[in-house]
Amino acid sequence: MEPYIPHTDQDLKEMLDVIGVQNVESLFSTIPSEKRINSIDLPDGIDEFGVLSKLRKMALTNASADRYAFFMGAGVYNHVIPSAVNQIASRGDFYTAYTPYQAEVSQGTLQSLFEFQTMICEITGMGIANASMYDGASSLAEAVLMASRYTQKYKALVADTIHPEYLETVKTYVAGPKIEIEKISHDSDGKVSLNDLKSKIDDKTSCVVVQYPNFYGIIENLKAIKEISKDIIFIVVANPISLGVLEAPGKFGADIVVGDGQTLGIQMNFGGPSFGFFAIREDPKFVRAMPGRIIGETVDVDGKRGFVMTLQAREQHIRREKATSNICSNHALGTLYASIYLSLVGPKGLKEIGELNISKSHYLLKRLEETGHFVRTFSAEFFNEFVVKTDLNVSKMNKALFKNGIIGPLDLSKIEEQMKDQLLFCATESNTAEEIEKLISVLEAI
Amino acid sequence: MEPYIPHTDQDLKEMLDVIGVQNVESLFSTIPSEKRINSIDLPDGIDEFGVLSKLRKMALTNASADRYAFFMGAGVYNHVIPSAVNQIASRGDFYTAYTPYQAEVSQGTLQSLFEFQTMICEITGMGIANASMYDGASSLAEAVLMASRYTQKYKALVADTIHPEYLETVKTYVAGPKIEIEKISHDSDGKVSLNDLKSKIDDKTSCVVVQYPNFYGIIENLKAIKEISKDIIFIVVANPISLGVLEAPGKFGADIVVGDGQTLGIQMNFGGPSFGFFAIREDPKFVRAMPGRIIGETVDVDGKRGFVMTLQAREQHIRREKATSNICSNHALGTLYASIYLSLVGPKGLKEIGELNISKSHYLLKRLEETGHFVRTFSAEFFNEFVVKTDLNVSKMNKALFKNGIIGPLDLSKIEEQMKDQLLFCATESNTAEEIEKLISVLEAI
Amino acid sequence: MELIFEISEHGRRGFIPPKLDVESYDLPDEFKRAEPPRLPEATEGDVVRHYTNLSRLNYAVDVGFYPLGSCTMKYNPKLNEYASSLDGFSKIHPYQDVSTVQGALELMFNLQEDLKSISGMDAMTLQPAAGAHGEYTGVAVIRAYHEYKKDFEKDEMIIPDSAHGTNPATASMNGYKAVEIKSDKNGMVDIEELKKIVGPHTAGIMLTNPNTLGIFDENILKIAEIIHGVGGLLYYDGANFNAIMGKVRPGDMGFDVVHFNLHKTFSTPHGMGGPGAGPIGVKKFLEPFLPVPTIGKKNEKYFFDYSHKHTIGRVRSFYGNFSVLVKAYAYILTMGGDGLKRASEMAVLNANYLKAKISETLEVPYNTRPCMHEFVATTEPLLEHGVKALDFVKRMLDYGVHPPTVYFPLIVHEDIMIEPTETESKETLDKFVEIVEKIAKEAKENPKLLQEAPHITPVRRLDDVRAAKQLILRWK
Amino acid sequence: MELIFEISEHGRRGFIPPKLDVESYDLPDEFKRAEPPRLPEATEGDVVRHYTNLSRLNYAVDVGFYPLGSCTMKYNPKLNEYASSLDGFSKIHPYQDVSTVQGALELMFNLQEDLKSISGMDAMTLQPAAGAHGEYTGVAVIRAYHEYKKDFEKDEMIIPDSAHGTNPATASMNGYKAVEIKSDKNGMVDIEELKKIVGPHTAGIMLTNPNTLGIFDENILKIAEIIHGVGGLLYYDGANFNAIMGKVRPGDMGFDVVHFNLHKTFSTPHGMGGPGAGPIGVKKFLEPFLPVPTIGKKNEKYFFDYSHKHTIGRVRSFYGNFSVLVKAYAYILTMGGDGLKRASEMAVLNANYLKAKISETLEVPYNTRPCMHEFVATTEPLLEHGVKALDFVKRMLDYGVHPPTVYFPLIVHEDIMIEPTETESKETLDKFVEIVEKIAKEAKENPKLLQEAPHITPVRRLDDVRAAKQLILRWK
Ligand SMILES: Cc1ncc(COP(=O)(O)O)c(C=O)c1O
Ligand SMILES: Cc1ncc(COP(=O)(O)O)c(C=O)c1O
Repeated sequence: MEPYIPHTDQDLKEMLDVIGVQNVESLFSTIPSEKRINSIDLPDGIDEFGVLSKLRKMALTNASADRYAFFMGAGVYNHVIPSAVNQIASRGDFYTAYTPYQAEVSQGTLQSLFEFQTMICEITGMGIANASMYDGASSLAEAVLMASRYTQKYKALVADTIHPEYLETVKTYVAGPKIEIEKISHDSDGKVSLNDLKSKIDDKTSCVVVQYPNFYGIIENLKAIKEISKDIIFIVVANPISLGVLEAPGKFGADIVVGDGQTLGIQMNFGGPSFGFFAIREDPKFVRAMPGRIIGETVDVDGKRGFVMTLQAREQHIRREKATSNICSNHALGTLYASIYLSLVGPKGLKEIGELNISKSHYLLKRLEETGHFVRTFSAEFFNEFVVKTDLNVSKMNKALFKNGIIGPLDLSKIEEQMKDQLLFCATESNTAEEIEKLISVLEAI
Repeated sequence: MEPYIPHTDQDLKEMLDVIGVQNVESLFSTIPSEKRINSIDLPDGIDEFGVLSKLRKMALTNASADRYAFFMGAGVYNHVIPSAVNQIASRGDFYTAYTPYQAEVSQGTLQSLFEFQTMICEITGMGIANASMYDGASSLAEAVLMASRYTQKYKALVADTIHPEYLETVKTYVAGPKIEIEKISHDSDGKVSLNDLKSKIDDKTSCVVVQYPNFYGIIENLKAIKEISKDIIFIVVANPISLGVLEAPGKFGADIVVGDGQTLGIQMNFGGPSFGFFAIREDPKFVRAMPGRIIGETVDVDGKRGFVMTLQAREQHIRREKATSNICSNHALGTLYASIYLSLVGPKGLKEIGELNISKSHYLLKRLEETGHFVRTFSAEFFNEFVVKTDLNVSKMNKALFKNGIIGPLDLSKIEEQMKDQLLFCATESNTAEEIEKLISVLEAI
Repeated sequence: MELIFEISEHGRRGFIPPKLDVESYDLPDEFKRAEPPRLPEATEGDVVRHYTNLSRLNYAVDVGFYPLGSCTMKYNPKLNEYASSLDGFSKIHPYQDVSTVQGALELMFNLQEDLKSISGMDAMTLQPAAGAHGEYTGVAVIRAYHEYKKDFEKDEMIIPDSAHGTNPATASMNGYKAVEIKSDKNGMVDIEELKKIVGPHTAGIMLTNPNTLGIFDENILKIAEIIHGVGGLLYYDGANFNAIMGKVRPGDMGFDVVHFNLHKTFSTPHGMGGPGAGPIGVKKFLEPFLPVPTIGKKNEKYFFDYSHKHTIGRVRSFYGNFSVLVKAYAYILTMGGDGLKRASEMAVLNANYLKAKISETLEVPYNTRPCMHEFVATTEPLLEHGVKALDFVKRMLDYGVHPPTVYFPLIVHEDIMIEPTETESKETLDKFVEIVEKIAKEAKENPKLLQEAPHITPVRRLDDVRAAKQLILRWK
Repeated sequence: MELIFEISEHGRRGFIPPKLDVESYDLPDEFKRAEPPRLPEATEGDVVRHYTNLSRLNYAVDVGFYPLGSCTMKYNPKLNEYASSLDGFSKIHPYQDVSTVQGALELMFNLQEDLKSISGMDAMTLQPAAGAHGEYTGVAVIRAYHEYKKDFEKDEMIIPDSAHGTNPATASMNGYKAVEIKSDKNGMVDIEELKKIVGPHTAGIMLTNPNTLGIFDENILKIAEIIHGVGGLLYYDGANFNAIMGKVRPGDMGFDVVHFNLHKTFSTPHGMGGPGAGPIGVKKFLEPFLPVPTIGKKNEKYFFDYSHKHTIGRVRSFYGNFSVLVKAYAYILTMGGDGLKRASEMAVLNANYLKAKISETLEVPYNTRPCMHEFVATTEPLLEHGVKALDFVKRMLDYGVHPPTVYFPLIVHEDIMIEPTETESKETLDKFVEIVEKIAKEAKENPKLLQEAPHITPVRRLDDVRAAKQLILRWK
């Protein structure tokens, strides 16, 4: 404990003197004495080496991507991260700063967030982006709330092909404002059923939500969906790393594009933290209904360009119970990772990475099909994930893979009971041909 | 290759136009055409992920201290390093700076070096320290050269208990200036033979060199050596991490104290880089014979304190063939690690760490002796290393240890043939009781 | 500084993706992006320089004193950063079989247990991503509980006027009406007023204790009695937990739900605004309502526990901000029970010391008792010199320290809210006092110096109004 | 800024060592230190802040353009930093059994091979720790060779007047007389002069080619013939290797020994002055003289090769600056043969572009041919305005770029030596040219601005004379 607390006995004495009390204890006299405790029921502190030894031991029991090949995606992906990303983002000048309340000494944060907003707009094809939400799921929930707040309508149509955890999150969030959630089913090709969608739209409908690519990896037909949903707020959950190759949702008339930023240079981290992004069409009225912090450009008294938090009248610290959201701390550091990542890969890199994901996953599918044990479940075009049905014993298969240094696909029955023997496979630019052949050879040997 | 080189085709064209040549090739026209080559016989460049995959594979074949317990020292030690050391020292503002030629924009470097010089003076008990040499061995070689340069005498007496590689380095360096090296033998307790030393001193003698603790871990009697060697330049090679508990060489009248800084917060790095330190007694004449860069305090035109490289008239870039050394680049970054390390541990921590090394190594010795297979070779007091003779088959023993996750002691016969079955064991504060018991149990099972 | 887009040059690259080593698959054209996004095109060197230079424009805890009230800007230990970066923690997937991530689950389980001990609660979830997210989750649990009890009348959440904006905003998001309760002359909840406004509509109360004035509400047991008396629940906003570790537990004071800000009390870095982590703890009777999954342990094996019968569902994907949790856990191990207690003691000592010193220069309202980990001062008397609190703190930037929070809580005019934290030394506090004294003097002698401050920062006072009017929210 | 000692307070700690978990052993008092060293006593937070703030006072490649002639301040890729920090590279001991460090040896072996290919030499050692250390080693090899041949007459080393100071200093350290050879009007070795001074005493010549003027010595083959003709050997100072990769090899030009500066040509960072790495390569007949060990390979196993019969011994402990070698190797893998060649091409292109632009403002001596990777300009004409080269470059600091090298090489007066490197963009060079033009104008219009420069740096012009007179070399 001591290395973080500077107080020497001498300090203590002098400070108590100034305060005019006998001891530290008496500073706590306002706490009702019958509830006072004298200690916490925890062991005493230990030294750095001891702490690290404990933690290192825990870390070593986890099967991590530096030692295992991963063929699992489903919302969190093992992508290649340029070494520079982590090395710059781990500068204390960034990560030990607070929310940029004092803009004059926070231009590093503010400019980088402004640049981030721009990059999100560029890849999504939208006009305005905020400075981040917690994650993809909570961003989506906030988008659904925003749609109802803006339209004053209380029914959201949600494709049943979005990530199940996103759907659960939305369901939690709509309980307060009492927004009804109606699911849209999918066709046998894995895409949103346009007929079902059409049939469910009514004048209570605030928004329609689809994921792009969807939970099963399928590239939804945004154009057709937009045509059907017309003036209803069109919310797209996008995987940003796919947007170097896939057309931007904004091009199809999306009103809100949200998603999770993990794929943009952030480690898997067992699922968190990454960050949620939140972008909308350019609309000065719409933006006032938007949640989250927004950075704007301005000038200082000398006319020099600078950046500040703006449109704060939407936020909880000003608007309190009438705020567009309760969000305060966001996930700014994640946006820094993403900004550095996108700056490094650039438009060409992002495209190439997308193409690699497509080629690798399609090659993986082909090789799986060739084993005779796997058949595709959905027929539509996909990005880096796909569902197959297998005649192998799934748990035996995944154990065999693990023994061979491979974290296998997601067993979908664990998420949706009715999807027995269905596997969600993923391949990214980080999966080498060698890894794929290894996987196949293990599968063939089962 | 491309991510480091900015030139676009457009740039190239514009730049060639300005220069007034047709192509880049023609800029190389001054090279004799008969010797020109068109390519390097190496494979083409590969991408970051490919490079890292290759290197990670190589790294994983090495048995490293995150997975193995180390009982090996002999000049490089597995100490505990506070996490803050590496995280601060890996700021690009430090490690991508050059030698501080432009002091006004290098105060970070210069002040930290000035502080380092102070810390070295404090732990060694000396008056002046330079801003680093390459390593302990080359520091020692330079000290021996300095002694002859200063005294104009050409015989150096070197204890045969100094690190063998240091001795070899000295031997190389004295070939040019033709300094004679005479070895001083050691007594059966492992300390320098005072009689032998006495008998070898003559008026050609420039210096006497001892190591503290010596190569076998023994704490030399510096006081007695100084008494005998009197006005001869007394050079001590010290392990700095021991100087929190052991009396400072300066207190015994050392004229030059050198050593290797690896123990002060630097990873083992397979033997390099660390840095060499070089300290002398406070003496305005002596310092002018000193090699290496020295930082001094001064003021700027406004009277504000600042730091600069000083006494440069000793150095090669000014004095050329008459310089005190040819050293130019030193090992400044290593000194930053050491400065941060020493700032964190402080006087109390350095003492405690020294005490831990003593207790752990003595406990290890006791446990080894209890197995009945190990007998101490030297009887004198030691710091964190000691020599034992074993009746076990050494290579079999070390293999058994390795299988059990332990890097065993140094087999001294590999360094000095006549030391068959002699082992140099080391234990530091990083060796837990658990590790020691594991070691013992493996040995008992052989 | 130039924007990264402004140094971009077509054709430059900062990273080369892996080579394709399998057969290529070409997506049908209909799916393909027509125009590439205008992302920066720059070398790795350009990018590194850009962000290195940006970072040097930032103030941060690693740079200096950061007494931002309510934010607990304590030092963030480097050990925790290193630990969370270990491959075994950072390169694992949330859907891996639990048998392959036992260490991660063990850590989360232990952290749940530790936070329970510290807060006196019976069950924990680590899922929320920040304090406000914890509030959201906690109030959702309260709502679910009332609904489960078919108590549909309860539609009001009581919130003190001194509360943080996230409290009323959270109440609204959960469909509650936020009912404001006034503070009394001691800065505490006005008990008489409270008695008047509670009733069958009262779903609960959201409190920070100590509150945002840094005052410990001495009537807390009375408040609990009143709220519980009408069937309401008590929510503890743990943003100020740094004042009470080892001294008192929310669970013992009568709170039913509590959130932690791991990024405040448990020293995980704020990351320019996030990520944080906002675990919540509840009393036994609320455990069935917690979001799923929590972490369980059986026969020395750890597992995801989905057994919460009346779960509110999920408030985000996966299990929480895991790498933040690693840092907080490392911190707890390092500090231990004794160290956490000492942290609170020294935090409170520092605040009282600073209050004693600063009250010689600035007015400190409600200054009748010791404060806890923070206190509020006001520069209101300087208004006569034309100096606002904002001017006052902007001038601090010229002296190289980060200003305290200003204009919060809303109930004190021209207030500055100072939280030194326990990791700051007496010397640092003394220097800060000197600066405050200097500026107070300047305010009277040369108010322009403050009104036009800051003078020597990378940019000077920025035009917020213009930013909100001429909305430039992205580079074009 | 305060010194770390000045913020120290007795009793503070920044790190707690492990607990003693074995029985304690107490050293007899006679060995014990009487008084503790006065090291800083500070918290981890104090230390982190101190060094963070120090770092922000530094200029660095990660901060901006660094055209320091002869130093090759190119961008240092982050991949290399990461690779060298891998546990399997950083946490290994030099005396581990070779079977447990095959990956490390493989890397070193491959690097030896790659450097041989690049330089056209037959054998390599990676042991030297810097350029000057490589020079030392190389000249020691030459000396050992002559002595082995019993040619004791050879006691002179020829060194051009344009040479770096390490060259003559190295010659001296090896017991040679440094004999200076003048440059001719083209900045190259004066061949007629050379013919005059060579003879039986000539042990060899130390050359950089291109030399420190950035000029490729076109007579190199002639020089080789002359030196070899008297039994001397040619030493290649590889500091300027960045100009010739893939264009010409020292081994083909007649050099017998060559050193590399991995910290220049191969992009390993300079670390505020070091560590570097200075491997040397030799022709076959000198291989027996190399320091031991080098890395060998047999039956797919790597080993330390101690077989060099006439080895000069060791020039340091262990095998070289291993983690620097990892970085250089990662760089070579990334660049490949094609990339290294392109690096040299773009380095030379950048230098010629800058020379063309800057020669419109400043005088560029010896400007009759294309330069290689660097060139020398002079501000001598500005002396009439009272402006020295030092003043000129100090003013650059105000414009936020790092100045070029000044007053080296010694043969040009008031010179500034500019090496842009290949990692800098045209925009960066153009900005630099603008700055040079601005300062040249200021020199005439307002010389005081330069003489008193810099104005806006963390400290202003420092008093070197006072530093050397009032020697304060440590805090007390
Ligand atoms: C009193 C109080 N409550 C709640 C919060 C919200 O916490 P977070 O920013 O983590 O969402 C804060 C943070 O500033 C706070 O100070
Ligand atoms: C031409 C030349 N030779 C030799 C050296 C010495 O190299 P090092 O500093 O690595 O010892 C340098 C370094 O500045 C140099 O420029």
